[in-house]
Amino acid sequence: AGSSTDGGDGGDDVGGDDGGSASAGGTDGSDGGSGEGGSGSGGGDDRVVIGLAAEPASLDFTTTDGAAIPQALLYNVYETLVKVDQSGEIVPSLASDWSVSDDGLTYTFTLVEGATFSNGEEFTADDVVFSIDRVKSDAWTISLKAQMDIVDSVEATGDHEVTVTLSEPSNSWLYAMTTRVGAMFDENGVDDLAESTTGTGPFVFSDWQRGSAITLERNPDYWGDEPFFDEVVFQYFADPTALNNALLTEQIDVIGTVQAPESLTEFEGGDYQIIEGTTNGEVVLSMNNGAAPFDQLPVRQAARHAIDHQTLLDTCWAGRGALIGSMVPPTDPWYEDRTGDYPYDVEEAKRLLAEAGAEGAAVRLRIPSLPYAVSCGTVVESMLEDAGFEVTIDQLEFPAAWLEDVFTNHDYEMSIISHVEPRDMRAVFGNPDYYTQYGNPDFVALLDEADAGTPEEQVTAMKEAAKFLSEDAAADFLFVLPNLIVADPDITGLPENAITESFDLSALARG
Amino acid sequence: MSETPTISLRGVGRDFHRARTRLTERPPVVHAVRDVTVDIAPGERFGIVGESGSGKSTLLRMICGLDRPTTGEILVEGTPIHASPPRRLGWLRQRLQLVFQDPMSSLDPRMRVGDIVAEPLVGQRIGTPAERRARVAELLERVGLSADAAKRYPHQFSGGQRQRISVARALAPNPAVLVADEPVSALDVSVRAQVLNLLDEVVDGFDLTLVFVSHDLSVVRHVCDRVAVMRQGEFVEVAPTEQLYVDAQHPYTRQLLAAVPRLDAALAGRTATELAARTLAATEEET
Amino acid sequence: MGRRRLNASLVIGGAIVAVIVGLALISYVWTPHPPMKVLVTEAYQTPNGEFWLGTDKFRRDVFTQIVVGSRTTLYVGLVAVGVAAVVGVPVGILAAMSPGWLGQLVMRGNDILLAFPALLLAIMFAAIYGGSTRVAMIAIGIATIPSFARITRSGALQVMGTEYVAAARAAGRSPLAIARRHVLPNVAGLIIVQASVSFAIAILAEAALAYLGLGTPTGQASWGRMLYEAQSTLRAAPHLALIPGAAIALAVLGFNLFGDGLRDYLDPKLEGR
Amino acid sequence: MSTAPTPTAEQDPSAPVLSVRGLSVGTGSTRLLHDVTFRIQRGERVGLIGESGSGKSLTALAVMGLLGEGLRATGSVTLSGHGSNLLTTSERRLSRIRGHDMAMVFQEPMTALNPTMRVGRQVAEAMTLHRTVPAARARQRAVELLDQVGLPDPAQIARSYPHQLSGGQRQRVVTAIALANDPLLLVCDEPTTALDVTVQALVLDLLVRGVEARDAAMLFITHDLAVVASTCERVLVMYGGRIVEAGPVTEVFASPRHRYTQGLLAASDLERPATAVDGQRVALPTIRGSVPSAGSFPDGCVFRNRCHHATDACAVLPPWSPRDDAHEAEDAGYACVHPAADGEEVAP
Amino acid sequence: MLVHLARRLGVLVASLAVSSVLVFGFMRVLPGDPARVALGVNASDESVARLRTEFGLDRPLVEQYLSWVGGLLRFDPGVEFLSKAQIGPQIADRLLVTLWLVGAAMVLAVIIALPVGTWMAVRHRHADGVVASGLSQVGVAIPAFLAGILLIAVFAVRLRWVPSGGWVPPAVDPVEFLKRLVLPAVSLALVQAAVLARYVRSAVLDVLREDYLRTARAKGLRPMPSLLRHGLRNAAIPVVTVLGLQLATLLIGAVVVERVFVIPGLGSLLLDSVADRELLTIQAVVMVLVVAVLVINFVVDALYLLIDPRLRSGR
Ligand SMILES: Nc1ncnc2c1ncn2[C@@H]1O[C@H](COP(=O)(O)OP(=O)(O)OP(=O)(O)O)[C@@H](O)[C@H]1O
Ligand SMILES: Nc1ncnc2c1ncn2[C@@H]1O[C@H](COP(=O)(O)OP(=O)(O)OP(=O)(O)O)[C@@H](O)[C@H]1O
Ligand SMILES: [Mg+2]
Ligand SMILES: [Mg+2]
Ligand code: NI
Repeated sequence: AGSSTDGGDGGDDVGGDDGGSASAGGTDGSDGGSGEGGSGSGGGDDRVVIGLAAEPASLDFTTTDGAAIPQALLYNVYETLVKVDQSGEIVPSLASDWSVSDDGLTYTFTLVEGATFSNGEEFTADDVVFSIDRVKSDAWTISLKAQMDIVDSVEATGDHEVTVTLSEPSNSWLYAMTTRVGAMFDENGVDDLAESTTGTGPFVFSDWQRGSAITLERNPDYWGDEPFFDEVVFQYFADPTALNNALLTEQIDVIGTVQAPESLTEFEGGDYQIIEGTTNGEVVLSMNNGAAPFDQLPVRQAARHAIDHQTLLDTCWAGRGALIGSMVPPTDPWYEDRTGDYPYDVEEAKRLLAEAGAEGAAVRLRIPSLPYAVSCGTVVESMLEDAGFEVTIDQLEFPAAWLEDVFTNHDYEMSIISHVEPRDMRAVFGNPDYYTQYGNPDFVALLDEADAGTPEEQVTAMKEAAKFLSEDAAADFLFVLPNLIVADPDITGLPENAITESFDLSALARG
Repeated sequence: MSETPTISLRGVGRDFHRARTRLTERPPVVHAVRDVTVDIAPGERFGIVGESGSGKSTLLRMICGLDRPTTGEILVEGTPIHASPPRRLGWLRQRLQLVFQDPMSSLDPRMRVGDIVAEPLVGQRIGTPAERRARVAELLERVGLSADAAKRYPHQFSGGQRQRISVARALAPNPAVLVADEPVSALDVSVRAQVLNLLDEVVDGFDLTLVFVSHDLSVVRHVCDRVAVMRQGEFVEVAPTEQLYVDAQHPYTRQLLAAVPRLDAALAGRTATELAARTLAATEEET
Repeated sequence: MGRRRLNASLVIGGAIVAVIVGLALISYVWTPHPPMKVLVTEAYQTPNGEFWLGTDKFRRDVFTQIVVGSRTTLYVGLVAVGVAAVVGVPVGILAAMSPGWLGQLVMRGNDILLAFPALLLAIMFAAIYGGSTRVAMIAIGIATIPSFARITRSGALQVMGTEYVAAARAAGRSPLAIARRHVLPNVAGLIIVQASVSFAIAILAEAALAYLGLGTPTGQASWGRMLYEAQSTLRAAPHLALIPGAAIALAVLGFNLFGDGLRDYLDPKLEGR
Repeated sequence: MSTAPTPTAEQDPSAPVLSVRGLSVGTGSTRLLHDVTFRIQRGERVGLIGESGSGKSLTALAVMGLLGEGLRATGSVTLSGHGSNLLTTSERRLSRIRGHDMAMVFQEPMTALNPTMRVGRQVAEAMTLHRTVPAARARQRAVELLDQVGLPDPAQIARSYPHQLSGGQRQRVVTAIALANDPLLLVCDEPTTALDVTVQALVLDLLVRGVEARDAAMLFITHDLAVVASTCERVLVMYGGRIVEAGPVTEVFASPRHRYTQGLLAASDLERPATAVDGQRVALPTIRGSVPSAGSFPDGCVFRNRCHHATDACAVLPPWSPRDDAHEAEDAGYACVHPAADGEEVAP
Repeated sequence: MLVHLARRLGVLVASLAVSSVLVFGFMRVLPGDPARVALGVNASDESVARLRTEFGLDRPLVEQYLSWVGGLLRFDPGVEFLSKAQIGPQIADRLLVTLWLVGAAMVLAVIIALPVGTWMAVRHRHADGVVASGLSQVGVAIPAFLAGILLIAVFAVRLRWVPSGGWVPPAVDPVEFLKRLVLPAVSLALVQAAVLARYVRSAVLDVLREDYLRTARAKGLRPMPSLLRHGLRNAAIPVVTVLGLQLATLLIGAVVVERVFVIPGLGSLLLDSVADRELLTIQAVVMVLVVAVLVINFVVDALYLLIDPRLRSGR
């Protein structure tokens, strides 16, 4: 496999089962089930049931890919030093404060006091050292651990102070610390991560009915603000209709991720609150830049002109979500609307194709069996055909078959996949070995510049990079997935935007 | 007789193995035919009578090379057939043909009569298609059907007519021996008479040797020159027909004869009770 | 055999089957709208003059999809039944004609295959080759082999016991000729009936697989797939689910009735039932 | 013998046990039986003969009220002691008569018994059903009955399943069931056709003695003339769904009137010498053609398309003519316009 | 009788052995290295190799097969790649759920089908019998999941009588358990009942034509009692065959209804494992299903012996 060592390009940063995004489900999920009786009407205020799509295969996100585990556990059971808030800002968590040296190489974190792990141990600087070192060790096996490679050393400079030294300046490292690699473990609590948890979070893991539900209980000794609910149940539904039915029949209180936006009509009319936030999930119409016909710029440009993005969004995702035009979601600081770069223009697309001598180019649109991909695939196929491509849709089972054929073996011309990893421009396009086969050196240079510069420089450079990507038509950027939540009207504090891996329960309440 | 017998059976036996019924016991063996020895001369009409399950059909199947004896030898026109694999028995198929009991199931309902009658010719690659057609027409006329019957299907004929078709089929390869397994048992009396007459006629007309099996003693008496009485796989008595009927040697034969209800005797006043008494008497005599 | 009377099952079933086959054939030369073309009009229309059965979320004409989908239905049925018959019938005949261990062995193997129901095989195959119409129908076909083999064997055993087969052997026909000339024609009725019933089962199995997301993939018209896609809008646009659901049920009903009717028609024992 | 006389079964001894008048049976489209009329006296044994498809079984089933669905019977069937027409009697009443006052023995001993029930229970059931024997004693009584029909080791047999018995044994069991309640009328439909001759002789004897002992009437169906002659006193000859001739066995078989009866007798006579004096084989006399299928019999005389003597007169239904003055016309007569004379031989 | 059972037992064991080889062999041709899928695409080659060693995927096939079968015989099919969770208890849980569902459905189906099928046979010439027969044909034609979807739409979503799905073990809350069992069991049962009723009908029709039923009538039994006393046991033989087949196919066939009603049954576990390339779990589930089918066939055969005395004395 084309593995790489630069940050963040794991097999898990593509695809459907991202926490909070509406992209999971289809065939890859497990069946859900309602473990306990419904709580909606008479259940009292101490319990909330949240319906989700993909059930975790294990509780151990250090060795198991996929977003389902951090969705349930990160920020809720395991905490990080810093976390991302709803607006995309990095805010304190287990670190009450932090500072960066001028050369951008040394980070000093001040830890909160009084935090304890669920096994009773106190959370101290040693735990931070242990946790970060552990990411760098063989204990972690998932590819995301590479984000920690940049750490040169980590030292406990006090009971509640930690100093981290990087080998080179990186803006993305701190951001990475808000994800699962930044999760804090206790040295005595990592023996059986697959089945049990030891974290500092507001909730503790209580019960897992396989194939059905995971229950979290309030952590009575939580160091921060006490959560509202005594008990939170994540119930898993492989089938979107079943998930909707569960809310309609009051078996659950919240649909955490709406699987099929067209079904939202069922909840309109005031009985439920519908929340439309945003995610990091850019739905990308990826092209194989390393093979004919998309190794030619005009052909890629033709493809971008051929897509009528608004119609596409209206048809396949019920108009929910936002058009972007490049690889940047609106919540990132360097977001710019680039939808004008390639306006819908079939004639221009045909002209470009002809220019490249690629009229009637045969294109296999090999999509994973995920709802948004299947849904958009049909429309994309039709639009590309109108512009003169010869498209055959090929649906691959996700994850195994798609990962094998498209992702690993690059045996495709086009695909549709949502890249849900935050700030993943480099991950997806910065590496010529990645399945997009792009990795244009000029583009990578821009990214490097951004990572190493001051935050202001970073924003400017990232905007440049996004523009470059769009104009070079490295892919077509269909839209960014919306975060769609439906809930009983009295539930408050729902995480509107799914821009982290976590389904953050800390503010959740019934009011 | 100095002539080579048409059919010669030497100590023929046939065992069937039944499925095991007890874990501890050996599976039972059925001796369907045991130690049958007889010579049938050319032109003879040889009858075999016996009750149900006595092994008549099993014996016939062996004579026709459709089954192989467990013990003993079978010679047809001097040539042993008991050890030959089916594909080496082509000549036998031509020399010896069969007529069966059930006029319903002995003709393939999905074949035209013409094809049925021609089957032995096709099976032995005799003649060209045109020659076969001519022969079929000739045979059908010979057994009293019209030549255009060839184009019809068996279900369009009555039981008696079907038995005629069977006879025509048997005659097709110009055999020397005709083997008939209860050819009239399933027929009504009026039709039975027609078919018996036909058999008579073709056996004479074609100079055939006839082996005729029946459980009905009066039918055998009417048809055959010599009769073998079979019981539990054995020939208990072989004798010229009239002699057998007049002066049966074996008690079992007498028992069989006693049990047959006869119209003249009944009209003369023999009741069912007497019939049963005679039968019982013959049985007791035997044991 | 006597005279045979057409029965209601045969007529109704035959009519339904004929309509489906007719639609499938017509769809090759004409459909009300371009086949499977998306974005032809507004989404979620209820049945109306132009779009007889309404439109779906991709703004496709539902009637066109139903018509084109009948091809998939027939295709699945034909291939599944074809696979099953091509393997099952000779196996059944072989088992019936070889009395010894070979026949036993063949039937035991058959019994083992019986332990892999269509859905299980289809899931296993889909795991290997991904979900597609072809994989689904081959899996269904393989799982249907045992029923063909069994029915053929029992029919063939009966035929082998008849006197006309004994007569054919006495006439010197080879086993192959007997199998071809006597056994096959006489079990054909049974096989056709079985085919019709298996056809119905295959349609149901394909629908179930499509529902599980293992059947026909997107972009191809299939009733099962339509039903699967329509689920999320069951309450907003129920016709989108009901129409393909009804089509599946009707097709299954048609083939079942046809098979039943045929069985009665071909079986003299059941005359006047 | 524990006879439980039904009050209704008290009867005038001279009245016939069974009286069938104008019985017709048909499906919706074809008539299978036409105007069948006959009667059987107490203690009388009557044979019903005819070729396959002539309607013998239908007659028996119509009498028993057991016609298959789709068959309709008209006319009247009365059983002595049960005044009304059985054809119009309710199933509930009929079922009380069946097995009690009239019983039936079927042809196929292989299939006539329930394969999954022990033989003893099947016999006992016949009695417990009609409460002729207390349930507690029924089992023992069944063994007695099995003994009576001449089965060896009846207790053992009672515990067997049908498949463990031979054909003859099964037919005896069926007979035991039929005789269990000492019926007034026993209907036998070819009870011995499937049996070997030696067994046949014994079963025939058993049946005859069974009905004689009970002074019952018997309707005995067969196509074997010799069997009729051995068991019955009177015979009905049936062809094409009609009774074409009736009369005492000795008379009818010695000098048949109807050309059909005559042909039947001649064709079945295998006892005559097969070879003539000159050594030539002599052909059997035959009836030309074969029995048509139901519904394709000719109008008028049903036999006329196979009859050597048929004339135009046969196109009209021949009237029933009495045989002679010694008998009532109903019991001895024929329906033929050109009857055979006494002792006339059939031309081959 | 014993012989028959012994022979069938022998066949059963042989079939199990052959099936296990088939299942094992089959799973080895699955594309996608299970170790790599488990670890993610970009996992290092060493860690993949480590997992392969851990699960013995690098050993010779025969050895892998033997240790797998050995595990199965000890009811220990191993642990999952991803979660390292024991597979055995999971399968047991899921199987129990499926058994509840399928069992309830079959019981319901039998309760409906026996009288209805008999009725249809007895009245097959009458309008009501014909109508019932036609309805059963329609029932056969409706996919179970469609029935499920419609039942949910009406009884769960519109009428709110029962929950739309989910599973509560009977030990936890019997009332909730029943509430959640009703709809899925009914949607499975309706279709199965229709199928079964048709077989009952044809079996009873066959029996109605049997001579011994005429004998029973001639004894003085009225049509219905004669059918009940003499017919049903004989009609049971083909019906038991069908029941066995239905039960066997339902174990996996229920997966569709499990999906509709979000029930964590065995079929769902299989689908999930396929998606996750949980090789050992797939193998184990498939094997459990195959064993179940073979054992059901064996039981059906043994039932024949109970029902039909003819079979007891050898063949
Ligand atoms: N293939 C076979 N396997 C086992 N037993 C057999 C087989 N064929 C015949 N038998 C047995 O051999 C014995 C003789 O059977 P056969 O058919 O030869 O009798 P048959 O005299 O022709 O009787 P029928 O008059 O009833 O035709 C019977 O007990 C029968 O059960
Ligand atoms: N249910 C029925 N529907 C239509 N035709 C029938 C029915 N039952 C009998 N028949 C026809 O009625 C005619 C007389 O039948 P029946 O069974 O009474 O003949 P049989 O004299 O008893 O003949 P066999 O000697 O063969 O028993 C036959 O042609 C038969 O085909
Ligand atoms: Mg025989
Ligand atoms: Mg009859
Ligand atoms: Ni006349």
